[in-house]
Amino acid sequence: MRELLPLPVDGSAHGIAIDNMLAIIHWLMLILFVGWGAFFVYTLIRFRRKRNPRADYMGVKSHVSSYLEVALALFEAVLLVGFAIPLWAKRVNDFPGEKDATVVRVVAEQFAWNVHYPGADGVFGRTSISLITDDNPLGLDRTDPNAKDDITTINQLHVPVGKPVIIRLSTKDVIHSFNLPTMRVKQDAIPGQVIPLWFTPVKTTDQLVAEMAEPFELKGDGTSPKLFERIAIGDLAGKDSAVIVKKGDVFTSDVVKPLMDAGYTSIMAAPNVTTEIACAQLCGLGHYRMRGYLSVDTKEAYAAWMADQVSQLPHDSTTTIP
Amino acid sequence: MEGNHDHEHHLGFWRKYVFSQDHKVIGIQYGFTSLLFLLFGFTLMMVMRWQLAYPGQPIPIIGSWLGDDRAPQGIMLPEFYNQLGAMHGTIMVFLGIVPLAVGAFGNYVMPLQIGAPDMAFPKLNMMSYWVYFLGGVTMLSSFVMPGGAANSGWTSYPPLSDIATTGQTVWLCGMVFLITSSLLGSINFIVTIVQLRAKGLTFMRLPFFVWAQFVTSFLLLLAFPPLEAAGVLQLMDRLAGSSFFLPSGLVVTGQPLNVSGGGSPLLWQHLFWFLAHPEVYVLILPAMGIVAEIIANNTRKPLWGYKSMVYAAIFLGFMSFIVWAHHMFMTGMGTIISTFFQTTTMIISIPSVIILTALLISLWGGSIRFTTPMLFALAFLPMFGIGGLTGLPLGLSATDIPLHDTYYVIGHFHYVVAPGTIFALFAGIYHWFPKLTGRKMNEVLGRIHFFGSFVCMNAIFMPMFIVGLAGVSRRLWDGGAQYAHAQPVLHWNAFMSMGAWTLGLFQLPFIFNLFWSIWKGKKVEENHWQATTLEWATPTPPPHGNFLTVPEVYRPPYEYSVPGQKRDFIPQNQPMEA
Amino acid sequence: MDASHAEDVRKHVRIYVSVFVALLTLTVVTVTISYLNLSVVPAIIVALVIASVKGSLVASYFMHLISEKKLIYAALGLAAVFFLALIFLPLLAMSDRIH
Amino acid sequence: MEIPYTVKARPDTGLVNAKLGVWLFLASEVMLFGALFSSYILLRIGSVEWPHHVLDVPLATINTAVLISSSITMVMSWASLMEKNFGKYRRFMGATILLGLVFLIIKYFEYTHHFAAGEIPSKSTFFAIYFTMTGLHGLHVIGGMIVNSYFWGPGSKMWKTQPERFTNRIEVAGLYWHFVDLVWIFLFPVLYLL
Ligand code: HEA
Ligand code: HEA
Ligand code: CUA
Ligand SMILES: [Cu+2]
Repeated sequence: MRELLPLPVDGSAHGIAIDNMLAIIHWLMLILFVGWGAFFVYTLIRFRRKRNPRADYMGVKSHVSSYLEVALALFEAVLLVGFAIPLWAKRVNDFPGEKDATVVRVVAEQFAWNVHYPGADGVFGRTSISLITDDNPLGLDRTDPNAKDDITTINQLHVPVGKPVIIRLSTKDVIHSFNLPTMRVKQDAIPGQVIPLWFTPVKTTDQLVAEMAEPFELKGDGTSPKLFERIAIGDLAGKDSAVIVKKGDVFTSDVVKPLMDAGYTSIMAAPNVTTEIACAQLCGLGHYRMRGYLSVDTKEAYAAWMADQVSQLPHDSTTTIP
Repeated sequence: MEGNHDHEHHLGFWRKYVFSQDHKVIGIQYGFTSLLFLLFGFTLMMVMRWQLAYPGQPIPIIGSWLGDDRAPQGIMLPEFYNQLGAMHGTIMVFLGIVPLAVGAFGNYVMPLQIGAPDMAFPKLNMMSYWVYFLGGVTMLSSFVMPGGAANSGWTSYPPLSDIATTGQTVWLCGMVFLITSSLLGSINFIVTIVQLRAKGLTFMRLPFFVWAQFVTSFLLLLAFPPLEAAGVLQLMDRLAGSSFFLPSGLVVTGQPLNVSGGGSPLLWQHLFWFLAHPEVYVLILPAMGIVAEIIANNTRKPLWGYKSMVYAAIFLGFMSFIVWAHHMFMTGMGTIISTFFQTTTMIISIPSVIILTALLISLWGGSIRFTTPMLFALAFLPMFGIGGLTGLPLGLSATDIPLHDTYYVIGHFHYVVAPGTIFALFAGIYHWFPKLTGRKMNEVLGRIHFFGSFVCMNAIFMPMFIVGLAGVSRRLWDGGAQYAHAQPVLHWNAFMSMGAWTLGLFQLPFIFNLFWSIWKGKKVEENHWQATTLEWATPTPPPHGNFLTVPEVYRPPYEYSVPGQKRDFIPQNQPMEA
Repeated sequence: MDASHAEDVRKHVRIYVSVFVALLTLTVVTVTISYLNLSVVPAIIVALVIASVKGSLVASYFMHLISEKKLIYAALGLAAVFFLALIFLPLLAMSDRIH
Repeated sequence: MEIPYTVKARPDTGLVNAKLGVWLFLASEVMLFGALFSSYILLRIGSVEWPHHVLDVPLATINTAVLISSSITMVMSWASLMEKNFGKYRRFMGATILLGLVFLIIKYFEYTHHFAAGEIPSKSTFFAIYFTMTGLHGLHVIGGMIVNSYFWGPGSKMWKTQPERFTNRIEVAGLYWHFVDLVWIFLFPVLYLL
């Protein structure tokens, strides 16, 4: 239903509801417009001066139009009560419990996203603006016991798939807007406020990227050069089951022949991209490049990434990170 | 306040053409100034469109004139892009469309249509124009300020605007002038319409254009003051170091901001949108008025459902004061408040539908003449239709999540203001030109202008919906080139830019036509369009004081093709035959 | 309002003077109350009530609103409605936020 | 054609142009100060603590009395014109202007005192809104005084030529002046007492 709209791939649980609602509204708009448009064009042709030299003082007598207007009003009411309000209520009221969710602080600044994980203890360490330095952009107080295990990153938001994510959004300076196009999430970050938002990623970034894959004809030298900026969405093995192109690798011109020898005529290749955090509110000259990375990982991959982050924590944690 | 212009019939050049108190002269002054601003605002955008189409590539020709603090080696800086964006929006809305739709058309046509000798307060009228002019000059001067013009968007959201360069202060001063001008103007309009209507011209006999101006004036009168207040508060923040819009604990580029804090950034948004939503109906109502006049005249039949149109316009005006926060859905609204504003937003779409439907149905049974003004007026309907319909998904908070602050919004409102309002204004110019000059504009050039503009407008704005649905943010210096999710639609940027530049070319026949026709246009008789409304009952061009004899009105505004009459139109001031 | 005859002008003048006295007394009252330091809510209510009374006295008598034309009531009524919207909707928006 | 209803009221509306004009202007003024009061409320509710009785209440009380008095002298000056007593009008109008002046002088002392104490807009949102509101109101007072002075001096010539029209003008000027008084009546408790 939503396919007719050029929407980005969708990896969140609630995304489908929003997309379908979008589709329904656009169908309504299309029907209305075509209806009106048809009447419009027909009238123009039929009542042009040549064909109808003298106008009819009364014009249309029936009041069908008022019924149409009422119908439209009703439809809008349905959209409102049936879709819009419940959807919104679910977004802003039914937050999942903190225990069974990944809770993250995101602090926006010109022009980056600071990400703050509470770490193993699940408690965010104390932060203070007096501690803010270039290498401690969050002003995290490492001397605070709760802060010892806290993980901080810049522009890197990793979350495990299939588990609700709660983000406590705030900003250091001006208004930004935290936008995850592939998760149908958008929330302004308002200075002086912490605004929570939540979503449940149901697809990993890899899966989403795979969804963006398009088929490419393999025609020797005639192969579209576009292929060579794209990646494989799975291992491509030859007859001797030796892998020619590994999953995630960028295609190179010299794999074309081996692949064709291996009997491939057309292969799926995905853009070499990741899912993103975009800034949707004008926040200064760097607004256009205030881009972060959202990585929805499998449980294992997430755990691995976390472990790696932890290993990088300062061991003598009485001092703040140099 | 009253103007006693007893001896104005033999005035010197200055009092006659520059500091004139004649509503017609003032109307023309408004007209040319605003057209120039419209052209300027468009030019800014044509420059921006280069950067959007070919990010980071030197702008041909003008690139070298811009200077190193704007475009070193002709490559536009993000700072400058933001200045152009903010100024394009501001200029188009406050210095282009509104002065043209209200200041020019309202001033020139409305008093004539109600059979008034002039505006109720001619001196005030003159002041409104000159204060507007001052505001315009102030705005323009901001480009040469250190750090350039305002660069926080036409919405000027703090804290960004609070900490922005000097240009923002100039922007605020400019706005104060423009607001003052609009207030004076709107008072004048309302008093004129209420007090100076000709004998027999009851409210339900007013041409729809006058109704549109009437409602518009109320919007300006009551919605602008809060923005003026907000402007003063922001000036205080910037000049007196107060913290109306600055909460405590801000850290800008690593440095704690030393202000008292305790302010609220959302306060600005409420005050701004309290104006800015009614403002958008200020942009559309006069356009609807013009279109209504031209449709009635060129279908040679009365408007269908005139009364319902009038009530719809009034209701629209009223509702427009309580929908403003649909611009703020993403600021963290709870369910109750968002429900309230979604509901009012859905409600307000109905009167627009009623007006458009009435205009549409008015065509049925007509004897339609496809004159140039009529072409523009007709095109207005579907164009406004697209713009309006795309307002609906934006008006529902859930679907606004993916669409907010994307090019979808840009597409939405440009369809209503550009191929919508601008087309209506073009229509008005072609329609009333014979009234001003006694000559008519060239039809061939007119058609070239129309069809060219029509195609280009759609070429520019239709792709914006695609780009917007793909999730590309607005106000991006590189048009989204950075973002993965923008890649599939990126190629549209160049296409839209081509459209914009071609649109620019198609304005040349218009500009030429306009000036050429003033002196060389085909001479036409007094009531060239065989119209019924009072402005055509005056000599052309109307003398100072407008009417030779005090006009009296005997019938509704659009008595076209009355059965049993051999002429297919009866002027409003033609007495009933006993 | 054109009270052309000197007589009812004098009648008006009498009204003006009494309104004037009322305003002064109310001013004294509201000031003294403010020193009783009541708790916030009643304090606000009392002060605003008194202010409104004073305001309506000025409007009704000095500005002759009690005997004004319908049109002017309409214009002011409209302003009053939007004034309330401007005060209360932002308040509502501020109190009903995601948390 | 001349502009009608500048002196005589239009029958169906019962108004002269200027009067409708000024009432519309006042309606917009309501929205202007309305926005400021709205801001005041939002800021106050959002604030951690809000100062109480830090402003000079006695001075402000005097000032309230002064403005109220100026209102009655204003309306009296109009009444005098209704009584066709120009001399009396001159005296009352003069008094109105002087009272306005007294108000400003007192305000000046308040301001300078605050500045001396370092209580300026950047100190807190309270002082920010205090200076903004009273400052804007002060500008309105000055504006009113200019208009009134004009009608006291050069403008009063019109009394000889068009007494009725002049009386209308004074009524209109009065409406504005009373409104300025009215605004203060609300500013006073909101800023000084609460
Ligand atoms: C003239 C200007 C104008 C008009 C008339 C409208 C009309 C409407 N607007 Fe629009 N809007 C703007 C100008 C306008 N808008 C601007 C400038 C912005 C952006 C500001 C910024 O952020 O910079 C904006 C943004 C904007 C938003 C905020 C989006 C966001 O930032 O996320 C919303 C949300 O509710 C909205 C909704 C609406 C609605 C529901 C209408 C409704 O009134 C529409 C009702 C009309 C219809 C439903 C059409 C009916 C049509 C027909 C019957 C004709 C059919 C005829 C034929 C086919 C022949 N608008
Ligand atoms: C009334 C309002 C109005 C109008 C008419 C227009 C008209 C146009 N706008 Fe504008 N635009 C805005 C209001 C308007 N815009 C606003 C408010 C914004 C948001 C700013 C912000 O982000 O803060 C915006 C933003 C905006 C953007 C997005 C920028 C960004 O987000 O980064 C773009 C991009 O293409 C754009 C393009 C155009 C184009 C191509 C036109 C064209 O349609 C222009 C058409 C103009 C003409 C056809 C000129 C007609 C005049 C003449 C022919 C002159 C004749 C002269 C004489 C005779 C002397 N506009
Ligand atoms: Cu941050 Cu835009
Ligand atoms: Cu809006």
